[in-house]
Amino acid sequence: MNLLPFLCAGWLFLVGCYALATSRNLIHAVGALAVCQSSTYVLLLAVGYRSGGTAPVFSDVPPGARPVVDPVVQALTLTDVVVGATVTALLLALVVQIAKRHGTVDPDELRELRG
Amino acid sequence: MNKTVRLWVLGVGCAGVALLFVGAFRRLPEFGGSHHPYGARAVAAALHRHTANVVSSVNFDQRSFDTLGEQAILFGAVLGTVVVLRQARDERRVPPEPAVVAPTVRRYALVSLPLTLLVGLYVVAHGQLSPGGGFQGGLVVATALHLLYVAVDYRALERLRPVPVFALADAFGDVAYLLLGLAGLFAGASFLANVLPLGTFNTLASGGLVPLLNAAIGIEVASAAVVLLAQFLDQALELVPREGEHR
Amino acid sequence: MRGTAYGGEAPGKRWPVNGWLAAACLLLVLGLGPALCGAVVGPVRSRLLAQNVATVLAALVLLLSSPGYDRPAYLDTALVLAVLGPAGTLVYERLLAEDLPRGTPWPALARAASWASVAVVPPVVVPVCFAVAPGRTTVKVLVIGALLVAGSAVCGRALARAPRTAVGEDSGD
Amino acid sequence: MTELPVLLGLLLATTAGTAAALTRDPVHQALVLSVLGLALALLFTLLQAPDVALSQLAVGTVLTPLMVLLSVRKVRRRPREDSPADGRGGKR
Repeated sequence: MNLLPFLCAGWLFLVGCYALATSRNLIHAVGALAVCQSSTYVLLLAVGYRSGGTAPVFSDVPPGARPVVDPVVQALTLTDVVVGATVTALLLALVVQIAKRHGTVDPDELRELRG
Repeated sequence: MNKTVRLWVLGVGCAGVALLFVGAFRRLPEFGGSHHPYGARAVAAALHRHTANVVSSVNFDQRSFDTLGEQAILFGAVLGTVVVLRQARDERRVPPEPAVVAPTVRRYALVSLPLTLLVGLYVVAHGQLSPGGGFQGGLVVATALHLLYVAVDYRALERLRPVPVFALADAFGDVAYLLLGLAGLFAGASFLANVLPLGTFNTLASGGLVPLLNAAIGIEVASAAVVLLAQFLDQALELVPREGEHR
Repeated sequence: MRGTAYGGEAPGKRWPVNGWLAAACLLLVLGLGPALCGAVVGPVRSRLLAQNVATVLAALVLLLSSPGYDRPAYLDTALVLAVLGPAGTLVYERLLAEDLPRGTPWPALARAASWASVAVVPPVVVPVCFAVAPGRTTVKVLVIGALLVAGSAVCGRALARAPRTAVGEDSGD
Repeated sequence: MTELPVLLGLLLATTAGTAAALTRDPVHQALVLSVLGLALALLFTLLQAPDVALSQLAVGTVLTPLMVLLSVRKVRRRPREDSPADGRGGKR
């Protein structure tokens, strides 16, 4: 059980990379990249987890009453999720632009469009 | 380099990375261990500054300069999308036809639109107390606006969601974050320092600068999401290539 | 500090899997697993239905995690999902209108799934209502339950109907 | 076995992630990405991170799949520009 969360994060990253590399549609590749990103969320939060700990939010629990999980990794992951979404939007915008200019989103076909 | 060679290179690369992963993971501290030195200090600093939600305190108080960087990335990504997806010369804008909407869907969407706005604003406002904050609340507010697309159709959404206003709001959120940072300089402390009165713990006005920075980020993320979706909706529903002018 | 917001005993060093978390695990295995399988196979309409069922079940697991971990603050996540989930499904249904074929290959299963996603909400929401501290929190749980039932019912009906032909639009394009 | 919820959440998220990566059709992938967003939000709540679960919910259920679907709609309509139906302009 000790290594499972980290191995799951590593597996998600590798599956995302495999799908990204063998993708025949750029939109599918952007989705695969989103899966790669989600592996970083899992790894970050798995590093910060404390068994028996609770969320570091003291609106409904008096501070110090119960052990808390690491808040710093949560802050990192939180902004990572939002920025990841906007970067995915930028990538999709580029894919739409490629489709408009070259009429195709298949990376293999694109590679043959010289000049 | 044909396909099979590419797959082999990919396979070797992935196997190597997998081995490195397993080697590294074995030396990580045990999953669920109680040794979190940085976390303990972050909690102590947040409690010292009367901010109940330690994650918001880390985001908007202890590491607010990093959030300034993330906000710049956000703004840059939106700017890039707007530039890339602008209406090209060989495209013309065709107003979409009105949609036929089932009455139940229309009623549900019109009822849940104000409710979603309320939930979004609640999440932003209570950013420094309960789970939530500018990032999450802003996205909920942006999604609420697009319920109008579900309730009526894209034309109604366009009338009630002027993109220039939201682009301006996006820039305003950015600048507001910077100006709030300057407040620290004016008060003689460092940039983005929490110099405002901290207020009593677990109340709406607690945390000094944190709720204001939360609101600034909320405005920026909400308008960024609206502008992003506006670009994609325009491309998908309105812009049609002009015939006879293909290169 | 003895006692907690839910009046149960303060949890020990490691989380005892109490009744709430056991129910959440049950929902995870028996509900979300099949919903994920439903979202991976079959035509777009049944995938959309599976996504709607997954949204409702996920909101219920989030709701259960509040008494399960003895944290009234976790209700906010269930509230946001109860509000956003159906909105997402309706937007997808609107955008995929021409991809949705007339009916699903297993209409009985589709109807049963959409009916079950509405029927499973009350037996989870009512016990949480009693476990939660009376007053504002109970109202929040009831609002979440009402949103889930309404949203799931609207999405189920919107998906079950055949694609309506819009004004003067042939479905060929 | 005290970490059962975290274990189940982890397995669900990994399965959903693998399914999302290996689904080749972008429309189907958008829907599986939405379910992956849900699975991740559950995992984050079970790992005691409600803030992150909230932001994953806001992003994963509506924003990302919606943009993927809109991109697919724009890209798919492009190659069919010679179809007669194209002259009448955009949909609702």
